[in-house]
Amino acid sequence: MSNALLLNDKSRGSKPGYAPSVDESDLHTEHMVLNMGPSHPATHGTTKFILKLEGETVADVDIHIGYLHRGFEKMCESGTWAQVLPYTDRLNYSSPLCNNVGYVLAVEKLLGIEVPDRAKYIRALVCEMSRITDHFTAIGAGALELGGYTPFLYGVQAREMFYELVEELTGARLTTAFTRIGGVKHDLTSDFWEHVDAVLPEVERLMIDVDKLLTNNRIFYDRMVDVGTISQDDAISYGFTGICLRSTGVGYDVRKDYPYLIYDRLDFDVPVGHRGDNYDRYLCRVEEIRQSIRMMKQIREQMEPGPIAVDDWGVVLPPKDAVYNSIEAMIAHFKLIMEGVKVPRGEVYSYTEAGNGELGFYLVSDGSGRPYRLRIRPPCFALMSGLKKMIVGKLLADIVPTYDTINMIGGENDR
Amino acid sequence: MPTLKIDGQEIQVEKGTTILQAAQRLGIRIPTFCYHPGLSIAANCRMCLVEVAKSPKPMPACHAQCADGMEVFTNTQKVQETQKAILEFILLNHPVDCPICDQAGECVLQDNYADYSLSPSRLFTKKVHKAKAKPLGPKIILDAERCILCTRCVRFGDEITKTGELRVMSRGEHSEITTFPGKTLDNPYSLNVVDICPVGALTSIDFRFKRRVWFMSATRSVCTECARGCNIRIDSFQNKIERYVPNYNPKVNQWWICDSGRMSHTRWTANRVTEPRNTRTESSKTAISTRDVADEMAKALVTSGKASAFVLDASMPNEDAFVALRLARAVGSRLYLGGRAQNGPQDELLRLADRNANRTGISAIAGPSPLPGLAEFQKDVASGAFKTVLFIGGEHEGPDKWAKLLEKVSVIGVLADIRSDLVDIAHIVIPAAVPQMREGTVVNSHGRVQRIRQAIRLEPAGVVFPYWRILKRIATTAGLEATWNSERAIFGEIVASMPQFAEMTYDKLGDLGLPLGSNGLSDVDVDAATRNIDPSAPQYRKTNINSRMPWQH
Amino acid sequence: MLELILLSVAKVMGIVMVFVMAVAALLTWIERKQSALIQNRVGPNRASVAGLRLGGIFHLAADAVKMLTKEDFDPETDNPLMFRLAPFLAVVPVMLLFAVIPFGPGEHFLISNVGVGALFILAVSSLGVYGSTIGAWASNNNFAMLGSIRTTAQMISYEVSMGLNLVGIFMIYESVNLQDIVIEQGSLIWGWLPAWGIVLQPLAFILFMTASIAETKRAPFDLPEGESEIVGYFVEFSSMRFGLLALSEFIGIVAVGATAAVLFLGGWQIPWVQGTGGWLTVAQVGAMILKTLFVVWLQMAIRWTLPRFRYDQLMRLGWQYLLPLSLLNIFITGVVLMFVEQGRI
Amino acid sequence: MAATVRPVQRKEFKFRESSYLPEVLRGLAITTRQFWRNLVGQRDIVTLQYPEVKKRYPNRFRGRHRLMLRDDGQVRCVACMLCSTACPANCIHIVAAEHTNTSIEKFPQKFEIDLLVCIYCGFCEEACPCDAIRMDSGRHSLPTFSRSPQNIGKIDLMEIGSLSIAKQGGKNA
Amino acid sequence: MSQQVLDQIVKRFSDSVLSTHAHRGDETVVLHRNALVAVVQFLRDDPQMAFNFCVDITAVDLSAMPDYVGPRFEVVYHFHSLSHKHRIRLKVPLEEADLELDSLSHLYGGANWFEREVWDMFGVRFRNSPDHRRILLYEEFVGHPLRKDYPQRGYQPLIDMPTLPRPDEELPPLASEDL
Repeated sequence: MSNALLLNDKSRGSKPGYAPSVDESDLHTEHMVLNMGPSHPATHGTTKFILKLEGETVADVDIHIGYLHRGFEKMCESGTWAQVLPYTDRLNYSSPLCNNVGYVLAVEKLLGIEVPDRAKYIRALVCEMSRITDHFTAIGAGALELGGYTPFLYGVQAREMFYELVEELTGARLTTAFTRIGGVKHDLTSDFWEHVDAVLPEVERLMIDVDKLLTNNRIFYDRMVDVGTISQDDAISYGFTGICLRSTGVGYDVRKDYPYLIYDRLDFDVPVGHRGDNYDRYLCRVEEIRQSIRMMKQIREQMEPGPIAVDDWGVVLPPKDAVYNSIEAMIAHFKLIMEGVKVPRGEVYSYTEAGNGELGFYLVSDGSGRPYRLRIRPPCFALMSGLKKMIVGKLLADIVPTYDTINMIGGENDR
Repeated sequence: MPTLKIDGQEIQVEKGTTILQAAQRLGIRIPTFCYHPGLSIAANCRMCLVEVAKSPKPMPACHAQCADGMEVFTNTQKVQETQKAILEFILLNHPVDCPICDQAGECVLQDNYADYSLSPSRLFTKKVHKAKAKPLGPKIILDAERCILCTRCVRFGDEITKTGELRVMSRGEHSEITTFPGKTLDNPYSLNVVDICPVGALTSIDFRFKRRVWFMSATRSVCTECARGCNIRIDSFQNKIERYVPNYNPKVNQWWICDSGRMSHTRWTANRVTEPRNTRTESSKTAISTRDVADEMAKALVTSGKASAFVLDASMPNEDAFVALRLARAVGSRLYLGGRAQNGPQDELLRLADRNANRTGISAIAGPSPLPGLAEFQKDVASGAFKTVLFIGGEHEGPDKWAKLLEKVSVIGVLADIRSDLVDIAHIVIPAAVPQMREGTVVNSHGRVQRIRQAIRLEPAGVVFPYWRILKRIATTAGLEATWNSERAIFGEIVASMPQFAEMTYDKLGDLGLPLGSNGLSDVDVDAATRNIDPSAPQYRKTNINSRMPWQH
Repeated sequence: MLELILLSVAKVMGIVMVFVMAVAALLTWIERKQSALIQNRVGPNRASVAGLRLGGIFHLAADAVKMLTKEDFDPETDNPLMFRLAPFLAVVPVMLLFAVIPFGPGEHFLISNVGVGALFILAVSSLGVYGSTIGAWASNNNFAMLGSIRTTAQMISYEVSMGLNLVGIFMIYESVNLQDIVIEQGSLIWGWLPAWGIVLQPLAFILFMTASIAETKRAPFDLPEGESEIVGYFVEFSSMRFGLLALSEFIGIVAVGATAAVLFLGGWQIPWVQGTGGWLTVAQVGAMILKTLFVVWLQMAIRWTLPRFRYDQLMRLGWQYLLPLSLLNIFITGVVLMFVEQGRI
Repeated sequence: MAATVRPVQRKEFKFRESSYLPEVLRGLAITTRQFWRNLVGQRDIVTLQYPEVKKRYPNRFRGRHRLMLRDDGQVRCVACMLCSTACPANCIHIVAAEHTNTSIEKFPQKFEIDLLVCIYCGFCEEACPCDAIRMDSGRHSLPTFSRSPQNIGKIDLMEIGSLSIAKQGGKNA
Repeated sequence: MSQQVLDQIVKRFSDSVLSTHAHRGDETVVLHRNALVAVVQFLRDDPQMAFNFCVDITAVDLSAMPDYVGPRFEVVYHFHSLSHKHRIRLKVPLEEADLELDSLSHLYGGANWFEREVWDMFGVRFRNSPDHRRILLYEEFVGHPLRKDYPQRGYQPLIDMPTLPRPDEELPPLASEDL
């Protein structure tokens, strides 16, 4: 890979902190088998590690997922294309709007329509707000499970401010169901940007506090550095995307490499690490929050008034005024609700940068109003498949920060 | 044999074929309102206008006949504009009624607007108001505002039933469908106008507001009300039958069904037998099961031996009849063919006097010597020949007082799907499934083998069963071997043993059925089959059923 | 004799039951309240008696009722006796510590003036490990087992540096009797600087605090519990048994506070105020209590600030940093004392 | 665009960081600062004392459903079932019936929403072609001791509407 | 850009390529299953291709697709090249009677879990897979739920579930009882 984006400094390597210095091969010990999870504080109730421990060193691990399997893809096949949308809120539940946007972009790709500029800006805006909430959750939860309850709550406090912005915009904090095939549900509220102005300094202050409590703290540093390390080659081979791939030095970001919405009009940096350890992932997340805030400011400047949905009654519900008063709009409304958007027969794979990496939707349509097959390529799934590589040989306690920095979200991993 | 081109595709058709029919054969859809394949052509809605090369004006495809060298375009900008204009015009006075209109979901107007226009109206005039919810007869309500004056209903009355109750009154935008003064729309086929009405102008009082059509699941089946065997679609919701709608079968009923057949599902839902009963033993058990009474029946049959009789229902499907015949012959019982009256109302269109669905089929299975009927049975019973009688089916045409006739019979058993006098006097009552709850085949009076299909679940579960399952239980208890496990398996055995059914299978019977003795080969002409997908007739286009409802899977 | 017994009982009741237990119980509330304030929250404030909330202090009672009424769950274990004994083994040693801690001048605020009081503290606090180790081991649970192993290793490791830290104090004050040490701390250096342990032994104070937080198994040294890793050594304990284990931790916090106050913060001494008797004694007892509470507060603040160590890092800290530094501290103290005795300073 | 990839900088740990203490003290400074700020001034506390102090929900907040009324106080809904069709959770159960007033024709004899099943997606209010159902009551679903109170019926839904700030009935309601 | 990839595959593996298309800009190659590993190996190792990234593996049950004639299943692979920035989709049709395919686990570390999911949901077996267990569902699960013939409301509780009937709906009986 002769790419300028790859910044992995191989010479540094990673040094294990606790290689056994004595030959212990003649000491007959049994491995201790430990069932960690699914009901365990660090595994969010959705993962089970069957650990083979040598003392506290993980000799082998079998990762069981699926405790949050809801038959998502099967459910989607029974609703209309529009009815799938609330389900996507529950994929990555720390950044629901990213999933909303990813899903409607996929359907629009299959329909072959392009939404108006303002809708794109709004979508990008909500995506970035969601990314911020996602990263605050990941950083906070990571700190929490290392025993740092205070930075967690500061992170949550900052996240809460963004949730309130999201609530103002969409009507719900988490179950947003905000985007629509062909546009978005609402325009921005009139005083939205004023609220953003009020929130950002507060967030900045909290971020500084979190930074002071964690970043240079030796205890935190020791827990994160050279823990959960994965090499660049392994990360690519396991299909890592998002922060976890970038922490190994690959500057791959869907927003940059395959710009969707209006990301090609925004000026932002893609933070990359170079060692691929937990600390790099932590730093990348912090930096991405800053970049997202930067993008929000640019969106504010670039956004112009205009329609927020395509003008096609076959895709988007007619305006309510027209529905109440004219039979034409009423019929269009009825057809759309009863039968859903008629998506032409075909298949597409559409991908966006969600909180954890490349969130892909592979859609197959049989031409009816319902998805024939709806496959989600969750970023977490690939990360979880590589997790074994990251924790074997390390200590039991290292599972916790590693698991947290890959930010496994049961909703999208188990579907 | 003119050869013409439609949208670039070439087709050769017989003389007299219309452009619309030719296009349908090519799979090209042309929107229509007033056209119906079973009625004469009116060409008054103008929805099917297509562009024909060298013709200055668009032509109505339903009316224009194909000519040699014709070039037809169904999708040019001009056609599209025409269609939009026609729809705009038709919708001009249409009320904003979809929320309260029963047709929503199977409305041709909705479909055509969604598929061929989807643009807002440019006309802002006050809508003309006409009569709303005006009863035309005891079964039908007219909403004149919704009517688009396609005159399908008028033509139906004129051409099919030849009663001609309906007419268009007044002129221009005040035109309105109405009955002649003093007349009501009340003929044995009147509800068909509800089906053929492309919009929600004519609605059935029975089905009005009952259920949204897109919630219902559809099952293709056969009406068991008379020996005609009309094809129907059973629309059900949450395990409840909501309505029957005719299904197109060129060999049986074409597009129509009689009103009594259409409403017959109410007979089944109102009078079902859902509990086993045994009045012979003072049962100490609080609840007896179907299994208990079936075993009791088996004992009675075995002890009576030759002094027992089976009375078959002439409506029961072939599979049940087959099992019943086997069982009766093994036990040594006498067999009679009972059933409902054979002198019901009849006419030239569909209705037949024999109110039983499967007399032909049972006779075919019973073999060369015809089974004796109820008259013989009455005679034999009166002579005291039987100690045990098992009636299959609740309804048998009989004397006014079954009780008196069956006085001397010590065990009267009924496998009853429907309540009747007979069920009331029976000693042993075994509840059985109604035809909509089961699979099977019936043979109509013309010898056409057709499938009935399960539209709703067996209910109450574990209490009611199809006849053959009960008979199988009786046979097993009586010490006989019975190994069938499905209707398909029994039908396979019928096919194997009866040459008239040779090589038939459920799959080969398909939607339209096969005549007896046809070697399992299809006898449906292709042309009729293509007309089956005619989108203009609402009852035949692919039903717009919301399959999302999870309890339907 | 009877008088002595009655007096001892009174002192035990006064110090242990009134002060220690009350503070320990209160700590459960203080901890929640303090962490809440640190984290921009309000903390528990819902329990109310007759409409009075008093900042949620009644949660204490609610907790007690809850602890006492919850199901007492017995895991399937081979050693039910050990399992049941463990909470007592945990709580008794930490309570014993208060036997030698002087809360005020004279004999009345001290249960027993043991000559080797400081050594008694070291000895008894080592016993605390048995409670958690045995309890965890008897729980028949792998997570608890890991916790018990961690407890043992951690306690033993930090025991060493804790003891060594005190050596400096002993050298300076030339006594191992706590009351003597406190009295010694009443003097002033250069006429204005109180001769407190923290002044004379600043390094030892830091090391002692570190080691004793580790001894009480509190964050950032809460590895035996480590609720996000191994759930904790008391994972199988419920109701009041769990309550006792938790209580022993809180009593431990008070004990550390009191010990640190006695050894490093001048005990009951009020700086620049000499003498005893009358209201001054009351003030001195109050000072002791305030100092204890300050150290308790400090421990709480640390607990809500820092993330947790990892096992190997904890060991490294204990043996590679604390131990050498403790030795260094003794060495420096010795050198300085030598110079002082030679009159060079 | 300018630099697209930005390597994150990690600090080389010098004595100050690796000796634990200064950073620990810095952390303690932050927590102590917050402790005293909040103890004395109550300045940064974000907790909402819920039952006494209620959050002001934004206008778009999707709360419990309400049924709008006609001018004469009757329910506006005509039982078209679009809401139950659009509902991804199947939580709306309507039974339609014929109204005695022929100008109304169709009305919901039964209109029930099972709030335990509801996912508050707002599709029902979007699907309603008569502006009969809305979720702007500004009230969230309350906990109950059993399931049945969560299955709210027509009358309750109409009453929730009457408590709302928004105008009832009329053309622009 | 990816069109070249398409052309290259068609050129090199003309025998095994069943068809190609590029609907909505997604270049797709339909492959015979025997050629899968060879093609993927080529895609990964050829410097012109350099598909170092296995994005996704999934499958589609086409049995309910209207007007479709052909093998029932299709296993769908998505690949991505980080250096060349191109993507490709491979599809391998499989008959229901013979649902077996070579595993790609030796080429991509992440392939195994994706393949496990395909096995779990569709019942496609992967030869030479290092770990061939169910992944999202439990081992005792019967059937493969994303097949179109699996009922939408198929309950398979490991322990008896309490029945909580909804107001106007009852749970369907688990099995039809024989008399």
